[in-house]
Amino acid sequence: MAEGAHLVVHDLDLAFGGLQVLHRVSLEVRPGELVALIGPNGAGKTSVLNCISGLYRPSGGRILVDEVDITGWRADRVARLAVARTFQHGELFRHLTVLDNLLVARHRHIRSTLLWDGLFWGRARRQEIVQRQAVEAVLEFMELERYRKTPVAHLPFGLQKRVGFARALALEPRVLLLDEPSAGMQREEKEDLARFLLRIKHELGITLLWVEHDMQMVADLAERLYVLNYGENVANGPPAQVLADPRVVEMYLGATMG
Amino acid sequence: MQHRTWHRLGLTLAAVAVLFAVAQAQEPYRVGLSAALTGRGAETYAPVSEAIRLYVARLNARGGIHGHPVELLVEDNVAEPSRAAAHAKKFVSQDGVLLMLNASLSSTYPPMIHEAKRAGVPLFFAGSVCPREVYPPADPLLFCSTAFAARYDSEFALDFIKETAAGPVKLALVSMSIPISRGEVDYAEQLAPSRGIEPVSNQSIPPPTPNYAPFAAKIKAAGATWVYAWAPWVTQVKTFEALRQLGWQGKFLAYAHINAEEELARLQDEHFYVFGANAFFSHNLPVHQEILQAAAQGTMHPPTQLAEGWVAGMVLEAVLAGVSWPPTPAKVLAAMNRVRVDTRGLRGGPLEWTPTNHFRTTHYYRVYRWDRRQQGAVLAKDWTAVAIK
Amino acid sequence: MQLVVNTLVLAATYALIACGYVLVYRVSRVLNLAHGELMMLGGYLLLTTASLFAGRPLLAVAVALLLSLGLGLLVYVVLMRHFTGESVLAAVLVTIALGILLRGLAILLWTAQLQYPLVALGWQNPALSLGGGAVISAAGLLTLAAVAVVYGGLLLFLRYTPWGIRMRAAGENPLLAAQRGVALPQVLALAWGLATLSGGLAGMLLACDSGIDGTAVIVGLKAFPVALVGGLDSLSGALVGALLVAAAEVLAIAYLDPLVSDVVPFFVLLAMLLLRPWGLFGRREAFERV
Amino acid sequence: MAYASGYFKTSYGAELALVETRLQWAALAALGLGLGLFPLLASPFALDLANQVLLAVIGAVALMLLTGYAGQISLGHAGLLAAGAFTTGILAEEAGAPFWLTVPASGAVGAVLGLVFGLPSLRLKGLYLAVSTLALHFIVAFLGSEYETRHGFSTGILLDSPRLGPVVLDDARLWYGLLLAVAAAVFLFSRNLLRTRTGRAWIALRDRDVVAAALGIPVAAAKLSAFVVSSVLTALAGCLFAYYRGFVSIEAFSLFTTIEYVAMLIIGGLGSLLGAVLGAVFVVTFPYLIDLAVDLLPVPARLSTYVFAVKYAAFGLIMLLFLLLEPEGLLGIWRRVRDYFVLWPFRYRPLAGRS
Repeated sequence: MAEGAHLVVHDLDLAFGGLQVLHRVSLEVRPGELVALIGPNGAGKTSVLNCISGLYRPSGGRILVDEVDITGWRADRVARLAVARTFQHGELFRHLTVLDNLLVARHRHIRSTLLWDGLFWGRARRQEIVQRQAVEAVLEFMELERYRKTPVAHLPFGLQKRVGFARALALEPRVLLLDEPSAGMQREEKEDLARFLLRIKHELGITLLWVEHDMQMVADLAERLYVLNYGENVANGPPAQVLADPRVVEMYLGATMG
Repeated sequence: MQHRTWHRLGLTLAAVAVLFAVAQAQEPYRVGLSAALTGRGAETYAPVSEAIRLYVARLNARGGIHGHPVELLVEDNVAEPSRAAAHAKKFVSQDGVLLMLNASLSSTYPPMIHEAKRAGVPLFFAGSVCPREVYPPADPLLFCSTAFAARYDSEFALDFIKETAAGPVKLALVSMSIPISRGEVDYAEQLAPSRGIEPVSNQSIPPPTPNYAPFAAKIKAAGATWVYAWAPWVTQVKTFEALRQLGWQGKFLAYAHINAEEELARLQDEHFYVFGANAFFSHNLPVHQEILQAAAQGTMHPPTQLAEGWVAGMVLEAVLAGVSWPPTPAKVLAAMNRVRVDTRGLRGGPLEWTPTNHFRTTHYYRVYRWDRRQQGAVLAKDWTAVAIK
Repeated sequence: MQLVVNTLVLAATYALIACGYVLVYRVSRVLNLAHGELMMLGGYLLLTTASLFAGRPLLAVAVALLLSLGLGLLVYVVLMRHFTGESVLAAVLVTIALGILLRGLAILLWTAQLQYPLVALGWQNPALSLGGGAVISAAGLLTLAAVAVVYGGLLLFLRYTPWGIRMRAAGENPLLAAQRGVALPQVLALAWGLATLSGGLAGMLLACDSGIDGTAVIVGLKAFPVALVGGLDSLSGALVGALLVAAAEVLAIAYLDPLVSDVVPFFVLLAMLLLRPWGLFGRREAFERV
Repeated sequence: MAYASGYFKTSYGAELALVETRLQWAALAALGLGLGLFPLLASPFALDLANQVLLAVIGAVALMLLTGYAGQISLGHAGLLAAGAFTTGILAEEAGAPFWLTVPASGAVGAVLGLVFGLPSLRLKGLYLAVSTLALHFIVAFLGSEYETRHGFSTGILLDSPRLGPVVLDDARLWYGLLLAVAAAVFLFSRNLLRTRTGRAWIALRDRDVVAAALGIPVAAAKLSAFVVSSVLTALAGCLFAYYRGFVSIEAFSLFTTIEYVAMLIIGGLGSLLGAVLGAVFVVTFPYLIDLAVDLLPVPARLSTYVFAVKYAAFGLIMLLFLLLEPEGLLGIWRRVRDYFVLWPFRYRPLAGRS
């Protein structure tokens, strides 16, 4: 698999009908780095991910992936540049099996035309076998083999999130954006998640930008942190330093008190 | 299933079998009618079908033809071509009919013609607009008894307008935007100048329209003194009423569909003329009495609307009377090519088919209008014969 | 001038019909494709009550209106109740099937003939002069009045009465409304009742103006784009949509070919939809959350 | 897949096979035999009905791809059928074009219309999209009616039976063979599309278009491709319809036709090709079944006029009951019957793994 890419977000602005959601947000994730993005509810963390993956169109600022300016690109074009993401609520295709969910993400790797697809002949058939092999590798990596033919709707929530994770990996990304992967998970599932994160970082070398609520996990795993509040950068740096920052402490205490 | 249910089912089956056996023994003349009994056009074609059924019932009560009853198979095609096609196929291949009848919208013609030709079974348009193919030189298999006569209708209508109007005529034309109606009205528009009539407006109105005022306004604005409409009744009468509402004072000539007689009484407008080929019930002919008696047996349609189908019934009887037992479609066809039906006053004269003319050799028109003094429909022009060549 | 009158009358007819689509859609997200048939039944009911209460036309109208309301309630209680929470498409198909059933029943009970309730009521439909050479039919004027009453009444009802407020709440967020103690089935039944009542009224006016037969159904269907132009969940939108479509249609008849009058409204609609995909007055769905 | 226990796959190629077990092969062979013998045994009426069903299957599968899989509601289906039929009619009438020319031409017209009327789908969703496709219906109806009137075909354009080399297709059995082959090919083609990249993209954008985009699927292109494929197949069905019936008339393609096709999808079961087939069979044959049923009842001649109205109403009533009692559609019934036989003598199947 490809090496991780270099992700730079510079002075990002986002507004919806007069409401300023993000204001001059900047961050940087170096190739192969695991960086977490934290902040209280409504701080704009998911909005940053949505801007990077092209679901929202920022009103200002720039987003660069390996020096390529992707600001304002359509989502599918961003994805084809090997930027993948997971979603907070899984957002799986519920009627499809785990296998098919992953195959959807192989779209950018398949060179075939509609006509040959319909005939299922020659290249279309060979391509399907190749994709199947690639997906099988991801299933193995994420330890999902036994569920491969189960419709996603029949899986428990924790497993569904793991399928979402696997689906993003099936895209063979160089940048992976994770939107609260641990939300709603049991303790054991969180431990599994931590293991997968580390394996992805060490074995695949993918650049990871990770939005997270669980401070314990962040402190244990992330190399660096960015903190957002009210759509603005508050602090950044190594976990120990950031989490000791009085502004951050007050922010979280305030948030829990309020 | 309960024992009793089986029992009842057995009885029913036995009854059906007995009926079947009786039917076999009587060996009927079998004819098939595909009609628009529900759906679009039902208001025109359901009464026609009903009249044919009533006629055949009376015919059978009199002992049928040559001692054999006439069996009329009726299917509802809902004015859909696919249904008409399926029924036609069933008629010719399964029921073995001698003759098919059509009383439906023009869209059902092609599939039925298709089947008729394939099977060599004659097709008789009864109450539906006559296709051009029945005019001389006629298609060997297609026949028509319907009062409408495309082209001849417009020619007669324009002549009537010309002679009724004292001075120069500014004519507006009205059709429904279906091909058959538009085609006829466009023909009238081309023809008008040759009669010294100036066409000033040609409105083709979509079938479902909630408000006819915009169309009427345009006709009025064009300064029309006469309007000629050849369209389904709804379009004709609603356009007329909208025109009157706008204060238009001109005269209106419309085709006399089967409900024209009731409608004249409702409108009570002396300048609303209807022309057609069927005699109104106000003449109270013996044949009208007959229809009223038949209707008294029970029908959901007003008896005044049954004349058109009654004519078709008379033609059917006359045709079958010329077919000796055992009948074949070929014999029926031969009989149809030399039939002459006394319409007993329902039409202006006899209805005659020849090998080259499957419409009628002479067509007769009458024009009615409402008369306020007599409080009834009166003749604006009595039977006028038009030779069909 | 006449052009304006014609546009207004046509718009009023459309608005009166479209209102039923909006009422049902707002609370249940179901597109009622039997609305045309329910409207037609309004006309037929008037025909029946007119001959039943011969000589007392006002009573006949009142009873027909009540029956219309009851019919709507009945449709909900007997049928649509079972489809709350099911897929919307299935509910829409139910309304299609209901439409077919009602059309068959209408032929069975009233035949396919063109019939005139006005004659049975013993009323006339005279033309009234408006000056400037423009005239309006009594039925047309009545339609305009009916639109004012129905829309005015509905807006007041929705804004100020407890039931109206419940109905709005149910339309905006059924789950939340249910949690706050709004009895959804009753609100939905009311919506169906009112929708059928207004549709039935439209059917009665149409029947008085130009008689009643099966084609009334298609008129009902023509009002559906009107509701869409305005935005399916907005009553005031339906009014504006009706004006827009009616104007396009009347102008097309007057200045273009009457043949295209069936098609022109759709071009207006397409243009409008491409500019504002959520309808003129429809609420724009919030940004999709992921 | 749950019905293939005991068979072990040894390659990914084997996994991709559509027919897996010997039982499935046997069922398929039986079906083939039944379909093959049918024209030899059936009455001409039944054969005609079967041909109607096959034509409807092509149209229903095409609409299923668009609505059931790509999630785009269309009310322009009758318009597209009409477009195919009219392309055929006009080419045959004006230029005497043969079968092998009118078929691709109809497909091409379908493709263009699909592209043009798919464009609004990039901005519109749900019912709003339905209306833009409704516009397609009215525009095609308008153009068709204009052509018929201008050229004097007041009752429609008559078509000669098409020629395939030396064979003239004028026999219902030949048509049965042709239509069966085309329907099977369309079914298989669609089935293949759905298990490859194209179909997965459609399903993804039906379920959640934002997510589909985030996974690298170009939403606009995928939507348009669904419109184009569906429209081409629909126009082909229209072309075949014209030849089979031997005529083209705009009055044969009303809005009611569209409603019938939508009903096929919902009655059959949305999101399933098999559902489209079952729905087509049901909706086409149902009115004739009612005819049969009512004809068995003894009705006094005096009331016979009412019978037709009753039949008409019965169609709506039975559809209603069906929707009330079987919300899953015919597919639900089919599954239950199949499960009953598969599981016999046990009554319930395990929860997971329903494919």
